[in-house]
Amino acid sequence: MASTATESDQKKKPRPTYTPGPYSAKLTPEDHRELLLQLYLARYFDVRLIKEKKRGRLRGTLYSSHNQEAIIVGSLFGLKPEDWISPIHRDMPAFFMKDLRSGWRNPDRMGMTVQEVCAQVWGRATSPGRARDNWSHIGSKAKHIIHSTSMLAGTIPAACGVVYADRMNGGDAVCLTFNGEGSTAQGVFHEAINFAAVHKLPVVTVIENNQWAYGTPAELEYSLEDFARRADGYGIPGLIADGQNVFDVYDKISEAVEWARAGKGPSIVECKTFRAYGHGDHDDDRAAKYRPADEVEEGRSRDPIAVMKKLMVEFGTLKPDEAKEFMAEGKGASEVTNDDFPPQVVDYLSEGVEFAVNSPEPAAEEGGMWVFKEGH
Amino acid sequence: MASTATESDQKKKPRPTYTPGPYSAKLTPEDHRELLLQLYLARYFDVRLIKEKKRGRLRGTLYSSHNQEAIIVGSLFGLKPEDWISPIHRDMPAFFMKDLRSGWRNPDRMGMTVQEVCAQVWGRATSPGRARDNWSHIGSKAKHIIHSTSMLAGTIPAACGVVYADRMNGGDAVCLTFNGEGSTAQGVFHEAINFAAVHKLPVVTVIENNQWAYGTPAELEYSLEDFARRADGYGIPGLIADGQNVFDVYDKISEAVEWARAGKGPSIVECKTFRAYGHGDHDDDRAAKYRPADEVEEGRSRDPIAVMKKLMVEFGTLKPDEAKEFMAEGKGASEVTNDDFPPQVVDYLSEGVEFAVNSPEPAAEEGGMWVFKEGH
Amino acid sequence: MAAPAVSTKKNYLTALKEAISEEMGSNPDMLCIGEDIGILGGAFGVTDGLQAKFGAERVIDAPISEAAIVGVACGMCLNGKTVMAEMQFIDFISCGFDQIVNMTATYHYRTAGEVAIPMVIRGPAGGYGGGALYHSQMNEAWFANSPGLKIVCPSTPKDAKGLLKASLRDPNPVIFYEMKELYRQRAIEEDVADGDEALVPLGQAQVRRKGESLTIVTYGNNVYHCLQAAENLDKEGFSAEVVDLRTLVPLDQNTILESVKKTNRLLVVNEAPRTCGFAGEVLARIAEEAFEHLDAPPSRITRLDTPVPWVKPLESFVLPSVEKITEAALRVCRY
Amino acid sequence: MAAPAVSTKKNYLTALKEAISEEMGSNPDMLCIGEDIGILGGAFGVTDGLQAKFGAERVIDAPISEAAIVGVACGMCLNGKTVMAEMQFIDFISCGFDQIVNMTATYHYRTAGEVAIPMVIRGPAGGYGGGALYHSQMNEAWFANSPGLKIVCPSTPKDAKGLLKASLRDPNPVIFYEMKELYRQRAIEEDVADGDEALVPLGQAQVRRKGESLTIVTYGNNVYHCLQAAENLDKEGFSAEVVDLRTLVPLDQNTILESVKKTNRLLVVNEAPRTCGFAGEVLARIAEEAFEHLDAPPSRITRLDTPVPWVKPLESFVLPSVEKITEAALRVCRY
Ligand SMILES: Cc1ncc(C[n+]2csc(CCOP(=O)(O)OP(=O)(O)O)c2C)c(N)n1
Ligand SMILES: Cc1ncc(C[n+]2csc(CCOP(=O)(O)OP(=O)(O)O)c2C)c(N)n1
Ligand SMILES: [Mg+2]
Ligand SMILES: [Mg+2]
Repeated sequence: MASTATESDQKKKPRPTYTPGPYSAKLTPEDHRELLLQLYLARYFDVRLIKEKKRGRLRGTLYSSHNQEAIIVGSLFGLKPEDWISPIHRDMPAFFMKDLRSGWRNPDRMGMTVQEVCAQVWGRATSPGRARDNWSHIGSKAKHIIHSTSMLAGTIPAACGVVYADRMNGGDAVCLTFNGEGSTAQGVFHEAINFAAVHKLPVVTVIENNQWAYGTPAELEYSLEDFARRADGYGIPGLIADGQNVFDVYDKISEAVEWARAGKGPSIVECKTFRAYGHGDHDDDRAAKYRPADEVEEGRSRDPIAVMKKLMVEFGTLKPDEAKEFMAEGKGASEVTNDDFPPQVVDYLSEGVEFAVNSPEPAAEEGGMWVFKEGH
Repeated sequence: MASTATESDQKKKPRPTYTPGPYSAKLTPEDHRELLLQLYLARYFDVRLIKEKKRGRLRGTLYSSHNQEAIIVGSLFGLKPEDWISPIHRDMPAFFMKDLRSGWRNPDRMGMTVQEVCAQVWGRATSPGRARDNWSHIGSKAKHIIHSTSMLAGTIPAACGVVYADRMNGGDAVCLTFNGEGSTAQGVFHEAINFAAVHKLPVVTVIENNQWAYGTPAELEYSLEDFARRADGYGIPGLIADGQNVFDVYDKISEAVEWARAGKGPSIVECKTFRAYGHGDHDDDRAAKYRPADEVEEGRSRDPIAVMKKLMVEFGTLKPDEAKEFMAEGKGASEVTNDDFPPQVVDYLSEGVEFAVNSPEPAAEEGGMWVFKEGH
Repeated sequence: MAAPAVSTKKNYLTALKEAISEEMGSNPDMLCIGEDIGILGGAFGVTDGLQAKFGAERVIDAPISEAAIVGVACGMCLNGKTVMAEMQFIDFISCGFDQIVNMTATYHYRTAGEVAIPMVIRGPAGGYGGGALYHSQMNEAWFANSPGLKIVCPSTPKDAKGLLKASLRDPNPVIFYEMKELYRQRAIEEDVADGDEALVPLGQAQVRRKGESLTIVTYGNNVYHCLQAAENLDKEGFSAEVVDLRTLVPLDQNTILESVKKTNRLLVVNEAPRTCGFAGEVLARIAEEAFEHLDAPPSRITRLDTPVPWVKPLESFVLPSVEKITEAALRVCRY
Repeated sequence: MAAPAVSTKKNYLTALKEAISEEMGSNPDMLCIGEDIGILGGAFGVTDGLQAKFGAERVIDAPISEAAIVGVACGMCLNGKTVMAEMQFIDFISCGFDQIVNMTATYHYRTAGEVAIPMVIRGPAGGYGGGALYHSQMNEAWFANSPGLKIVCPSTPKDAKGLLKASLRDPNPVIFYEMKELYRQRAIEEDVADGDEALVPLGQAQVRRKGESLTIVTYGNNVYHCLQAAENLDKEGFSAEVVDLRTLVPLDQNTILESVKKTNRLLVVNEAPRTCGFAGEVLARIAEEAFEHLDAPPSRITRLDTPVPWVKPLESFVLPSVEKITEAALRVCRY
């Protein structure tokens, strides 16, 4: 039976804080739940590693993606398995979150296993790169993940080459490259995007604008506020997404990916966000000094998990009391416990950690191997 | 006695083909004549060198600025003596045309003498670089001309540094860098312009868009038609000038220079033009094959000298019969004679050539000198 | 009298052209990328006709972006292609430097063998032509000190073709130095085979001239200067053995060692700057490995530690010459 | 009992910081530029407090643009300034490579002396810290083979300060390698003078330890490995002389020669890749110049010809160590 909304009904119903875009509007309630779970997974990866390091089980610098997880999750969610990605230092979860929709434990998934990624973090022989390079410098030809060097923006040319080759082979794969806003100042960023624009290559450049490049604020890196405007110099689309809202990221990236897959060429998607802590964990204390407290508070005020839950409640895909479960949002590694995360997230990642911890280090002699490919 | 224009009067008066811009409108009749003379001078430099080479008096490649002279002349005309410039391969006349307004033979002029430039072309010890590097790779710290390497766009960072230092010293010098449209694809172009934009440096990037970079057409270098649009990615002005019309070049460059001198930052001025011959004289024959004849004809249809004369006649600063004197326009080196050029142009340049021819080569041992600055 | 047979001898440039064309023909997964290599056919014409034959998709006229050229090629190789990337002059390789030494050279190493990058970066190199600072470089030492790159420098048309073909089949990145002063040199034209028969394996030096008194190790254009110097030495009663390295990395140390064990004297000649140049590397290795066999100090003739200046007298002053080599060789022989 | 005097000893990093601060103070025409050097005070804190003291105009937080950093600095020098340009890690110097080797290094040469570029490019360098491929490099050989650049690598706080001050007063571009593993090493802290008294001239090696049996030439962090190896040698009855080069270009060849003439044996140690590295260059020069004085083959211990891998066992496998140096030194001594 149809009912007509009265004026007082309309008043009672709160105004939606966000209107879904064309792509996110098509997401199912299951998609919503999966996305939320993935946000928790990314967050848990981050805080778990910090805890592991505090426990002394881990060395090396950690580049936290805390508060930026919606960019990783929302960007990857709409990709096809055979699409390529090129993550950087702040995107560690991306390695195992690629193609997660094909099943978290699906062995044929076109993404790394969480075991492999943890093995890399722990520097074990079971890392995809056998722990020869550090941090996020892994990749997989088989899983279509480009291996970065440290040199920022340095993989965008390779992204162009990968999809150029794919297109020649009749494929329609898109490549997503992740970049901090600071790295857009690199010369090779310009050369590669220019090349992609000339050849209409399906390369989507994701700019995670977290306002800071290490200790340098964005206004000293670029003369405009919106890094998406870099696109204008190449005549390619430059979209802006709310990096705290996984739906908006999903929408803008999907738009860019569709554009790319249709042969219309590259684009840039700037996702506005804020780095929660220091540049790396070695920088946490200093960052607290060089960044004004109110800027940090403001920047962290919209935790992507909280934003997601709120929207799901609005959309009716999460019950208000469910939204009070697993309260990881807004908390740092020292404040959360495993109870703040869905058990499947904790279990999944724990398998990765235990695998890594129990994996052997590579043998010393490997240091001298694979300089050249021999015997062809 | 004031007269009122009748309708038939208006009909008789031909519609102006070009309306002077705010800066060129202020040029005096003497300025017009000087500009025309300078166009002849640039052209004569070009054809004279080709002739000298044909006579066997000269080796090395010549990068002709034929048909692009209005860019050099119009760009330099509005500069202050202490402003800096950074010319490239196709801008040889710029070295001696800088600050020509201070008097062609004024020894204190902030530009090279034609003698020095010819000595460079001939590879003599009297070249400003003592013939240690070739072609246009000269400069002068004293005359505020940056010395380029071969690496295209490679001096734009130095241009930034020069004016940064000048600004610190309380100066307001502007630096004009000249670039082919092809060289804008270099990474260092991006890095330097980005830096200039952030620091609002008075650097004007002149893009001589002659449609070709060696054997590669502009559409394979850039995805948009107007290279001025590169400016949009930095939020800086991107102006477009008719590179065949010295007034328009003067207008747009003056606008950019005023903007820069006022502390508003860098800008790009694209000057649309067409390369008359091959990339260098070694390429003339091939260029005739890789460029369609009608494109070449169209591209060369507006000789900057002819355009200038026509406008001067319109403006009343050149009498129609004077316009028939010195008919160098539209002719190549094999067709012109000295009679096609004003005598003061021929004399001026001839002094340079004779100086060069009679200058000694540097001594062999100089090859081993000045690797390091010694004795401080 | 019969008409003289038409010469089938080929110059160095034609040999290179054939190598690329043959490999493009037999390897459908091979691409070429570089500035002006398509429509124009290359600044020197090494890729002349290639785009007409294989299309603009496989023969790419790139923007003036050396870093992108190398990096794009690297990505293509990552995705299964073989790529020839041209530097218009090898001097401009500095603009793509990071993409070579950090992205490309290390790819196999950092992926523990998962990824191979079959890329050849080639370009006209070397002095003696009045090219000045930026059209005369021999910068092979930068890459010899960057693990993961093979380095090749042929001196003859046969080697030019054979080594380029081998490089294009090698699964590792190769920096390929072409001696532009040899491109069209008539005196060195020779018969050059077709197809697989033309292959010259990487990593093998070639003794260009047998001798007993002294070993001269060199490569590229300097091979001819050394051969001329060897003739001068003959007149003085010394016979020089001239070893043309052809491949610098990996180095054929055995051929040098065997020669030095016979002659007991070593002179190394190249046209790169002296300090940390490849001549010094060869000298060092032989000093380490064949110390007991040396009857005189090992010696080298190189470019001075200067850029290459433009005008002839200056250029000659800084580069190795027949005279300088002869003089040094005599000094070593007479020690 | 009196309270122990407060130590005035300074670490390597503080010494560098003082050098920059003092030179900025005494030279109003000096500027600093680099990534995160101002607000943050540098990734390692070498420029900590500098911007507060001298202002943002003179201490510039640059965008992540190594080519622009070098090129802008070059332009500033062209217009009368002295510039310290920081590479956040020396590994990233590859991204500004062309601006260094072609624009900056050659400026004096190509202008026949009209222009001098008093620029210091400095940055944290070297392995042993688990920094992996892109945070461990020693790439000095690239620049040693690029004429026009001075190269400095101090091993002690005194030298760090003195050589950096001298570099900042030198009218030539200097590439200054800082050993980041020594930055805060307590064991090497020492008294460091203030002002001009602290100056250490470029181009002078330092004998760190006298010995008779063998000359070990080295620099940077490896100095300490060599000194430890020398102690091992003592136990075997050999006394090693350890020469710390400090400046690589220009090289203090005399100090090495004098030592070798005394010991008649040479071992060169550095942590850069072997082929075309600076160790090979030193070895080659001594083989050329002191052949008659060598009683054993000159030898070198270097990094293997590999990148620097990450995890400890792999890193140790490829880098020089006290054990490897001791073993090689014994082999040379016992030859
Ligand atoms: C070419 C290069 N220069 C310098 C660095 C050192 N570095 C590492 S991360 C970083 C800041 C990156 O900032 P941004 O791109 O905004 O990414 P974010 O860390 O904020 O995610 C810098 C300067 C580098 N990795 N590569
Ligand atoms: C970094 C670099 N790469 C390649 C070259 C070789 N090169 C010299 S001129 C030229 C074409 C330049 O075209 P454009 O910038 O449009 O200037 P134009 O010659 O048309 O005036 C090329 C590719 C170079 N000089 N520098
Ligand atoms: Mg950032
Ligand atoms: Mg052009």
